[in-house]
Amino acid sequence: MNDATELLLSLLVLAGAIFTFIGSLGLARLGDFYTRLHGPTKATTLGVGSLLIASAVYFSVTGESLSLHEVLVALFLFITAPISAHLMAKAALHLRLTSLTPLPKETGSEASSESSRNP
Amino acid sequence: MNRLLPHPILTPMLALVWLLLNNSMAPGQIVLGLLLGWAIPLFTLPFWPEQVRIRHRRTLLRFSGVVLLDILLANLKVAWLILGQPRTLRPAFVVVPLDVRHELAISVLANTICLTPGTVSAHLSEDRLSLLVHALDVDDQDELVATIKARYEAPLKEIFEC
Amino acid sequence: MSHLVIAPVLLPFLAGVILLLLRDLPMPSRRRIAATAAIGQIVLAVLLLCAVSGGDILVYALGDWPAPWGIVLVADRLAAWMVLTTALLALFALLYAGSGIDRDGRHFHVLFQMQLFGLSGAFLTGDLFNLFVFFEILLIASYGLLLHGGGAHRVRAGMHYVVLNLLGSTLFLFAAGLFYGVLGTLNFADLAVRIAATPPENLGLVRAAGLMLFGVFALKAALLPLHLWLPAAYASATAPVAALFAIMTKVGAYSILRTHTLLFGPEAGPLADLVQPWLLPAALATLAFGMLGVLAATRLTQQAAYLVVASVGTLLIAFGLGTHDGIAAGLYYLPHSTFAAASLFLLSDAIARRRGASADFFKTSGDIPRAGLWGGLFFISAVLLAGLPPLSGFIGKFMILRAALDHSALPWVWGIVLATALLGLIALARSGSLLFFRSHPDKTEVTNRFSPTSQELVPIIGLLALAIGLTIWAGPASNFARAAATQLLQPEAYIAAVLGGAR
Amino acid sequence: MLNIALVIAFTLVTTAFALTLWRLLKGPSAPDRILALDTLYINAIALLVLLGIQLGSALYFEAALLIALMGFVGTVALCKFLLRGDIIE
Amino acid sequence: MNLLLAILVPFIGAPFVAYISRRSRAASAWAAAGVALLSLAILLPDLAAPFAGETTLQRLVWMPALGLDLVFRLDGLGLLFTLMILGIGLLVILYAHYYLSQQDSLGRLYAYLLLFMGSMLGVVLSENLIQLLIFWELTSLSSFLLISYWRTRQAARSGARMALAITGAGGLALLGGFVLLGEITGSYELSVVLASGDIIRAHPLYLPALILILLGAFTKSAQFPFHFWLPNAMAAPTPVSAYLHSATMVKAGVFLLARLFPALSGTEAWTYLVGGVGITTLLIGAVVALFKHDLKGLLAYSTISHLGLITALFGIGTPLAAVAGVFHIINHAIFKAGLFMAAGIIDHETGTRDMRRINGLWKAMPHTATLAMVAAAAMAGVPLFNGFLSKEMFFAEAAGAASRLSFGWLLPAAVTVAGIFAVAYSLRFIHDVFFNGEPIDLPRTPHEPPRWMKVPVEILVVLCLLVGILPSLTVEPLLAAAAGAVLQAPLPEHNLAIWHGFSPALLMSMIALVGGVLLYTVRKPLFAFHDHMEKNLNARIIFERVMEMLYQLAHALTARLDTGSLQRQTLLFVAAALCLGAAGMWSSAAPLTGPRTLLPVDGVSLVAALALAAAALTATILHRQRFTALILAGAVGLVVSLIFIKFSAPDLALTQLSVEVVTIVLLLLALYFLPQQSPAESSHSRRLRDASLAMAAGAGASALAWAVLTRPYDSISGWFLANSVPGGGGKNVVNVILVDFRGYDTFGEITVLALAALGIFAMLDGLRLPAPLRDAAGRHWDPDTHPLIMATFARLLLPLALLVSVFVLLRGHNLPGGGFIAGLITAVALIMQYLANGVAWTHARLPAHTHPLIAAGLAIALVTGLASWAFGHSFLTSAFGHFALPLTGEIELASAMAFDLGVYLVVVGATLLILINLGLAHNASHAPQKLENTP
Amino acid sequence: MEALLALSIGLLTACGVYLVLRARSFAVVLGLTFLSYAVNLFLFAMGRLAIAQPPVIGAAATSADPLPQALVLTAIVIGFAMTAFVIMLALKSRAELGNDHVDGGGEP
Ligand code: NA
Ligand code: NA
Repeated sequence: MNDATELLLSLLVLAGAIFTFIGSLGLARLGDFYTRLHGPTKATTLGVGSLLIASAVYFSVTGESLSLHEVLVALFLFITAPISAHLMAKAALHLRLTSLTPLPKETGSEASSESSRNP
Repeated sequence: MNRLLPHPILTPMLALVWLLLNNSMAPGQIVLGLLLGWAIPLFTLPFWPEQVRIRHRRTLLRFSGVVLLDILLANLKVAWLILGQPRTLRPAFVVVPLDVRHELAISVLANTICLTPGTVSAHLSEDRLSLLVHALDVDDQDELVATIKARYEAPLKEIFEC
Repeated sequence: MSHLVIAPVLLPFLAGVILLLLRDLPMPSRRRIAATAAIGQIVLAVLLLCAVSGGDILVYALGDWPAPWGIVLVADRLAAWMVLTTALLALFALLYAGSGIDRDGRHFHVLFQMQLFGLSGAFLTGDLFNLFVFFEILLIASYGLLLHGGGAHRVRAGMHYVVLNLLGSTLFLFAAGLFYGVLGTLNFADLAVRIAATPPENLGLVRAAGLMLFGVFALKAALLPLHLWLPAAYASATAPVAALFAIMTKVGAYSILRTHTLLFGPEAGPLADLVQPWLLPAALATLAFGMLGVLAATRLTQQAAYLVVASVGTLLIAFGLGTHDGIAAGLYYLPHSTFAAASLFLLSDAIARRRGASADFFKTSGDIPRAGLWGGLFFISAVLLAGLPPLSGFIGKFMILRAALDHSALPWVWGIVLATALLGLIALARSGSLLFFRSHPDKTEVTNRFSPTSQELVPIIGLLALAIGLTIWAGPASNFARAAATQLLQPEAYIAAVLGGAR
Repeated sequence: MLNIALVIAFTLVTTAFALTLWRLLKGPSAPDRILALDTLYINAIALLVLLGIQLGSALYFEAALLIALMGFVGTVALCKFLLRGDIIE
Repeated sequence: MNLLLAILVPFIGAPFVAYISRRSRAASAWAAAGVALLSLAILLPDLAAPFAGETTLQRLVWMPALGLDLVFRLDGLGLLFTLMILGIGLLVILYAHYYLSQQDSLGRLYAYLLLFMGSMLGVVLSENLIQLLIFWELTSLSSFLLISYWRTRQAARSGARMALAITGAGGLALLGGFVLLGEITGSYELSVVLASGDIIRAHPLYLPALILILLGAFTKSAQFPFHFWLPNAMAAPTPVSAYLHSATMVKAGVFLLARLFPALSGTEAWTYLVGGVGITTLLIGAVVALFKHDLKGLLAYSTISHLGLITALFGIGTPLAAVAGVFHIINHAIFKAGLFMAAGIIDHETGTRDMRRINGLWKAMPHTATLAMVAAAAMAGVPLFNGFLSKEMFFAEAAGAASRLSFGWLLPAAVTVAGIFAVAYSLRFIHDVFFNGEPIDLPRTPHEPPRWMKVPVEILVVLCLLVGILPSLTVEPLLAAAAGAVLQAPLPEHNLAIWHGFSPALLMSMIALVGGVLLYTVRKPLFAFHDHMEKNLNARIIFERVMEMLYQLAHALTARLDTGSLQRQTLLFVAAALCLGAAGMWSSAAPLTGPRTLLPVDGVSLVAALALAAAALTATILHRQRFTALILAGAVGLVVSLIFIKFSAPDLALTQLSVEVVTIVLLLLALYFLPQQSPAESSHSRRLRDASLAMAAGAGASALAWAVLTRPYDSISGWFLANSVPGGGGKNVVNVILVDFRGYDTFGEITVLALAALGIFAMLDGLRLPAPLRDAAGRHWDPDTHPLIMATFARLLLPLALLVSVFVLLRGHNLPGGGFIAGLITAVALIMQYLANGVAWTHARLPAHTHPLIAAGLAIALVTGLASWAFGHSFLTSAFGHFALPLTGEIELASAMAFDLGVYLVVVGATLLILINLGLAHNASHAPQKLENTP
Repeated sequence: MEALLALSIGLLTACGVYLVLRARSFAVVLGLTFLSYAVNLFLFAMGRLAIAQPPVIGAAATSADPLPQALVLTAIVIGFAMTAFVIMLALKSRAELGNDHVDGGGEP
């Protein structure tokens, strides 16, 4: 492993860790659920993404062959994290969690009737 | 397409994923990957009600690039906002009227919004005509809507619907 | 290596899988498959018993991996005795289920065969963790069987049974883990060798592991005060299931006996006779309180369930004496109490069906059709369970009383065994007179007038015949029990058979 | 250099883990806790990747992959419960 | 083996007689009599020997190792009893045929009677004591059936149960006594026991054994204070009473005294116990008998009294007393059977047994009256009747013993008083029934009974007279043989003459006769006194009260113990586990901490541990908010997985992660139908108690874990590491253990999973639960059933996830993974489809049944295991090899992989089976609402 | 590190025991889950602790004890089956008894 690689790795690792940290910091710090939601779903995607790239680089350099399977984890995360975020926001709206900004008018859930129970 | 090879795109994609998983380009793995890439779609055929047609591959690539860039920027921006004064944040719910109708296009749009600058798609209206977006810090709501429509919706419409 | 050792384990499994595959077959065909398997199981069990009766200890190394690393099955006299008892019981419980009870829910026959799989596996295994696994098999099957037919009572009892057994399994894992953590092995024979050589600093841990394991087995065996799950569970199960469950407590008793003689036998040095101080008092209390329950019962199934508790007490008193004669007495008593309790469960179902709204509750009602027949069967079964002469229950108690002669707890053993026998006699006489002696000579309340069917009579009479057979052939049976006890008290042979030249 | 980076990274991610835990415990709403659990999964992936690099072992990859998949399903199920009660209607 | 055969004949005959009674009553009677006669005929060849003082022994090997063979013994005593049992039995059979009314089943009575007869024969013909006891208890059981013959009558039921309880209790005591006797002498066989009298009497166990045996004898013979069952047994039909209470059942007790006389008698304990109880019983029985208005009641108490007399004779203990005892056994049997039968005739003809209503029957039935009067005179001990002879011998022995004992004078005094009462009640039986004015309000008009009904009585009365007048010509040989067998020694000088000259005995007899007549004349005021006493001192009422108390006690104790509360059972179990573990640890003086080198703590681990602790504790504290607790439990599961990873167990981590999610999904599915919050039910103190116990349990688990973790150990695991590749063909040792070295565990494990699924399937069958319309806060559910975005991407993820699961399955043998994890990934991928698209949608796209999947999985595992049989190996023996294929190159195939495939299929099948059926239950729950809301 | 794990096991045991002593089926199920975590960790700990030594041949110079891992794996699977069963039983019990009290009594 040459110095340049090590520097790159170090930077990637640090960047990843910092973004991961910031995401959780937002989760802890921000004022309402809706703003808190932004922290982890974004910052950590990039955070873990950077770490995964670091891992791929590391094992490609140290191992006997190219290591790209980390891409898969990232792919998974990039597909799933937004869905999670969307559903959590949807749930929060449904529960009408208090927000720093005025909540939008009915999103449909309150107006619904029993007939909407049908699967 | 046909019954033997229902998803011609999926097969090589899955074979590729297989090789990624195994971190190997051994011929045996390639054969096995192709085999699985052929077999798994056969089994999952019923789960894919309609064919996915991707018309403009170049647009797709460009769109992907834009999104990746935006993710990077968004993260920086959000990081900055989180590290700053939470009280100065100007969160808002914004309604984005939708032009796209294709289910997959709407889904990808919503996902993209979630992945990028300080926005989360919070609710898709029942008629699927508008998307409620929560933004972390908004100057101008209209500008945000316009950006989303231009930067993400338009290419998606092109990719999936034209 | 003879596959005979594993055959009684695999046959019910095979039958279970076949029944699962062919689950759409009409019920009569499924019954035939199940019954064929049960008969085959008896044949295998008899062959196994013959193979070990000379004193040979058969060892079957699964996967050809030698002990102590691989899992071994060990068939000695005790294991074969248990397998045969189970197989005989199972056939008759199964036949009774064929009277239509197997239609009350789904997968009865699959669960039944798998229950046998679990039981045989538990009796034959020579590995502590594998014993855990087979405990779980027989438990999960028993959960399904217990809930067979549904209904509020069954579900409530099932909930208690399941939760307590899950706690029991947790404790089992703690104990098994502790054994491995301290002694570094799981094979019974190897454990025995290592326990005997436990360094002083580890004595406390091994003792704790042994006692915790005893706690698990005590729960399964329904030893006071861990017996409370039993009456409700057995009383609410359908008759064939309750009958089959008559062997379930014996699994606990078997395990206590096995670990007590093999792991903590006389050679275990400072760890010898680990559970003895706990076992005998608890067993005496179990018998006493079990028999009080028999006296307090308000219906026949409940009474039968408490009789199971009492019989566990009696059985464990015998084992708790720890002597050759005590163990022999217990081993003779074990199949007797199993068959007798099972017959009473079946009988109470048959009687309840004929008493309309009164069911099996102890209140006089109209005459039941063929009261003489049912009363006669009840009489025999009561004689068996009360331990009255001339049947096997008496012989078992006689052997226990004799075995206790040289024991310091003689007054306690005699006092409680004899006093509870009287209580049992009083209670059963009362039950019989309330169930069969009508209060009014007119025959008004009779609702179900159906005549006895062979599906009911064959299993009941069959089980009673087994117990009577134990009486008539008490000589050979008790000789076998004595031989088994002799074998158990000489664990060196077991250890040598399992470990051979490996260590 | 990489070692120092790793130490810092571990510290940061561990702190992130602790912060997330704090949110998990504090709530106050159910979505908050779901979000915290989801983030905890992400943090765990980060930890695993770091551990893999630190130990030079690729054996942690599958765990990371599985956490990504399982964490998602868990979060979805929890949200669906809040929305609909019946999660597989 | 004719002795055994003779005993078995009645047992075998019983069901036959019962069966034949359906044809005709007469046939049944003939058959019963035939059985008794057959039994007698079988014994015929051996009947002569006892008269020559020979003992016939016949042995059938049963349980020789326990000293328990079936050995039969015919000696003089046995012969005497055999003749009484069969002879009087025959008369009773004849009598019963006429006595029993048409609606009562004669066959049933005969069947019970024969069972009883066989049991009695067994008692008197047993050489082995345990065998004797077996028949002894059988007499209790069969007499229970006889006494409760009239099942609809409350008195019959309670009388039978009382008799069974008392005699059964005695039987158990007797068992104890016999076992002790066997312990003392080393044998249960009479030949040995009777020859070991001196050893027995000198043994420290003599007294316990004696007491236990006497308890058996006294209860059976209705000795004070166990006498009260006998009058209550009078609820039986009179033929039964005539049989049980003259010659058989109650005589079993005195038979035992006679049988064991040489072994046990001759000590002070014997004399005072047996003699004292006998005299007391003699007195009490005689006194009470006089006051019974019930004809059978009078006879019952007189029986008690006479049994007391016989007991007292054996208690006196001299050889001559023993001879007298045997003689009175004979005499009492004869006259008492006759009296019972006479009473039965009276009852039969008048419809009542109340002597206050029965009067002046002499006119209506003079023949019967004559017979009854002769028998009663024998009972009173009037000269020329048989009772006189043995009673005279008794009076003589009592008078003789007076000088040998302290307070000995009490003996003749008590005996005389008893004699007075005996004369008085006998007189009452004659006078109050056959004379004493006109009958009062009888249910029937009395006249003589059928001719043949009187024949048995006539035979007995003739015997009374023959024995009474010509004793040495009639009874002497039998008596000599029997008494000789009792004494096991030469007979003492005895003279069965009517006239012995003037002696104290004669004086006592005279006093008794005169006193008795006088007493009878002043009976009326005494009756009033007695009636008052009886209300307060009725043994039956006391007995039933005691029984009631026993039931109450049993109920109370059982209810107190078994409250039906799971929490209580859990508490007991946890406490027991704690006690056992603590007891084990405490007994060792070694320090808890061992010498092993420990790993340093790092920050990540510390935070993870904190996270675990915080999440677990919070979940516990907030457990009543179920959803919150569930989320926190998810966090705990995650940290547990991380611990597995940290400490080098990737397989475990993968498994834990997958299981965790499926569990959460299942819990959520359940939570939908359950309340969202638990009510606060337990009190503060209860929570404190539970928390203390929980902390103790936690401390225990920690201590054990710590103790082990800090100790070095020597385990078998090195072998697995060394043999994994060469022996199992896999590099992932954990997987090789799972599918190969300990594949049998896995075989069981997948069975558990399959059975859980099947059990759940059976349980959910037809389950319907009310689906809540709103959430816990009262909000309606979100109308968007399947959010589009999730639905879309879930489909996209399915092939990916399946690919991953195949990946995990195939690599398992060499790297972390395997069938179980792969199966769970597949299951989770499908669960995701359920979550995103719903049950109906997903169902339509999956195979309709998952049972075949499970069955196939189990079958594959089984077949893989069995395949090795074909190669001469054990079940589950694995094989592996490397194969070169075109294109792919060399690949490794192991039979263990097939096993892993079985595991995979079971996991997928089981998980899906659970989910699909739960989904169906959900749908079923929604269905009614659908109907409601359809306009 | 050993102390940390021992304490964690103890804590999980304590939480599990406390929860199984509650009156409602849900708490009991949760308690059983915790107990199952605790006992799995305990069983695992019986192989002692080793960092970066997964029992995969060739992965590291020395190896953690593989046997407890295999045992725990079996225990996890069995525990999963049992938990699934008891969860469904809780549902069944709710349906049959009308409430979720473990004794079937109490308010719905
Ligand atoms: Na009169
Ligand atoms: Na194998």
